Amino acid sequence: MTLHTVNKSPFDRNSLESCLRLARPGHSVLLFEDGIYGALKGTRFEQLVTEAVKSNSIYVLLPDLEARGMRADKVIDGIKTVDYAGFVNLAAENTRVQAWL
Amino acid sequence: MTLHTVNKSPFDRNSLESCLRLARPGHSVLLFEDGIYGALKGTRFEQLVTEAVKSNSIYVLLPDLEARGMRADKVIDGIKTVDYAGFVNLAAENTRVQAWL
Amino acid sequence: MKFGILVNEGPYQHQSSDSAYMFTKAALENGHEIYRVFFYHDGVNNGTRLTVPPQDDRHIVNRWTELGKEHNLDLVVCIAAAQRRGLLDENEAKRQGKDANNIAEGFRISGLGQLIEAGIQSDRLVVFGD
Amino acid sequence: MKFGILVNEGPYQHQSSDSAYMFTKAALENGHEIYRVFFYHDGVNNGTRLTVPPQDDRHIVNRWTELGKEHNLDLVVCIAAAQRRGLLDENEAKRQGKDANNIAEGFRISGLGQLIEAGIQSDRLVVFGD
Amino acid sequence: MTENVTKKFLYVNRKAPYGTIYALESLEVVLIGAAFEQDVSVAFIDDGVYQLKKDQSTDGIGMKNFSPTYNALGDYEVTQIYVDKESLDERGLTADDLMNLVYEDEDDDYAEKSSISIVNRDELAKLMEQQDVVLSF
Amino acid sequence: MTENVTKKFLYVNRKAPYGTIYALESLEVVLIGAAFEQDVSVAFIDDGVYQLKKDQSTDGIGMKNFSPTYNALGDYEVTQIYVDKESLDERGLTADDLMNLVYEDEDDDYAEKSSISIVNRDELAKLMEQQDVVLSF
Repeated sequence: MTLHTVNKSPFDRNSLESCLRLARPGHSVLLFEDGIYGALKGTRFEQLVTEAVKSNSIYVLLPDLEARGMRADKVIDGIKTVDYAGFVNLAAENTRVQAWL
Repeated sequence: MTLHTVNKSPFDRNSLESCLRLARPGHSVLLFEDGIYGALKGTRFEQLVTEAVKSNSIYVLLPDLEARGMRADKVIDGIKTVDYAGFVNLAAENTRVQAWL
Repeated sequence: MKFGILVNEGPYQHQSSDSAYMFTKAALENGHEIYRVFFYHDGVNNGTRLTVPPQDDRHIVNRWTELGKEHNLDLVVCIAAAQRRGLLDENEAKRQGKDANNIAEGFRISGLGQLIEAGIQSDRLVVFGD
Repeated sequence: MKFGILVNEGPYQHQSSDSAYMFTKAALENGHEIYRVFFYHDGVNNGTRLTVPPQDDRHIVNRWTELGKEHNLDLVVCIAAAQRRGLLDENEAKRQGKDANNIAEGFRISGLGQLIEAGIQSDRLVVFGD
Repeated sequence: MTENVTKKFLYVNRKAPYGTIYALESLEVVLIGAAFEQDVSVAFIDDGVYQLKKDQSTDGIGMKNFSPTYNALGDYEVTQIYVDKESLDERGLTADDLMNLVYEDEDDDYAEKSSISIVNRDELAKLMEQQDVVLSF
Repeated sequence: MTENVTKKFLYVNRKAPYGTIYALESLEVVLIGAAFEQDVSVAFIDDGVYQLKKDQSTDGIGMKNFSPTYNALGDYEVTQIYVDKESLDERGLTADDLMNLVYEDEDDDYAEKSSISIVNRDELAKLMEQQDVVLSF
């Protein structure tokens, strides 16, 4: 299994869309840095991400979420929040980490 | 009148779309650096740019086009090619230059 | 016509510095004046004399220095951005208790006011960035 | 578990270096090992000792140096990327005929092979970039 | 320091905070620029609108929370802050999600007024076209 | 230099050449990495496919044209080059627009063969999933 990491806003870059296109079912995706905007309810990307939650485990880095004035209750249902230790665990539990730069 | 400059690929960033949304009719737009990919025929953005050509003067920087293996005959009809001196002229002829970073 | 130039990215990583140089050169060749080139954000890294690019590649820093010498350009590095990123001249190094400096010939360090001034005094301000 | 870390961006401009630091720290705190932190592209600028960030901000370079000292980390700056961008140690400065160097304590300059080696020897390689 | 020229300056912010430094260093330019007594406007477009999100809390990422500094803009007489409505909309944000940036209106008995105008595409395009200098970050 | 381990390395290139240095410095890693006798693949996705566009000519921008270096990959035994078909399609590119990267097949009387495979979404996703190390640029 792969942990995919996305660190850019889906509004600014194509990395989230590209990642979701090529991640296989069952893979995990971590949204961090400006990537956290992809995890939020109410955005133009909510449907894309809600769809992805059905086949992938999606995580968002809480410290990056809070830095940007967002809270866990703004996060799309089914997305789990993690801290840096959780990020490390995800990297360890998966077979490889693929960054979508 | 304004010269708008776009230096990023429309596939990678939202700057071209944002520029074309907010440029007023009659304004000029220069595509340079990786922005030249927005000037090409056959891409997913061809229609957007073809539409923009009707109300805006669109230019592409030839040295950046050639660096990336493209030629003037690949450029959407109505887009004019310029060199750096042409870029300078455009900046001088317009009242202001607005970069879409 | 008087141009002001703002460079927001460092050498080699982004084309911004190259584009700014080509624009500046073309403006001068076409009889325009360059009021100032201001280096901000990572752009301050254009002003280091410690780069050693591959021999078959362009030398971005030296190219600025030489163009500056030829046309008496005002190449200004933002002090606040420079401090964050480790670009110092002799005075700054002394003031900050650092044992070395790395500014290249022809560049000077000054405040952000110099950017605003470039906006006021130039006929056009052209921004190159990421 | 052994992690290798790749940092592709410089300090302050992008969050990549911050994220890589927080990840590295958390990995160490949770009993993992860091095989190597490799700085590539503008990431080499994390290894300069000349930065003077504002006093109310984090000191990215010193933070790496201190974490490195505490955990005996191998902080490696890519030589080819460093030459392009003006990051030198004493030997490199001598070899290139430069009158100053700017590498920070705890970092060392070496070749790209060290990145491949980190890929081979680490259980996981984690990349932080733009 | 400079000739007595007054120009219209527009600062355009299109990038999110913290992921890159542009937002912070752009704000530093605006504050320094305020001393020059020019006619200053600041626009927030695309991910730039996230810069004004309230409740920012950076303890967890070890970076300085610079969002309170936007509150100082009013004291520096930077009172024309324009936020692109379409950018808010596609992000599911409303005016209530933004910091409440205000200034005291000298001409109206120092009444506290909002510095933020939420503008549509046409208003924003017109604003841009009125400028002498556009600084993009 | 290292223990005798063979791992599957994938280099993922998603960025256009010249606008940023990632393409060039990624290629430098691939070439150095070739000396380590690992199982190496290189993928070109999104704007990364532009790196392989033929006829690059950089005289006008004053930068080095590094595209000929991709031709050396075959000599370095880097022969597994994957190009994302969807990325080509949305850019209006076909295999004919790309440089003709080849290698000599030792096991087939040194016949010259193409290193490039144009792959669909599913093939690319599977390839990624088989890797030990994924380096992204």
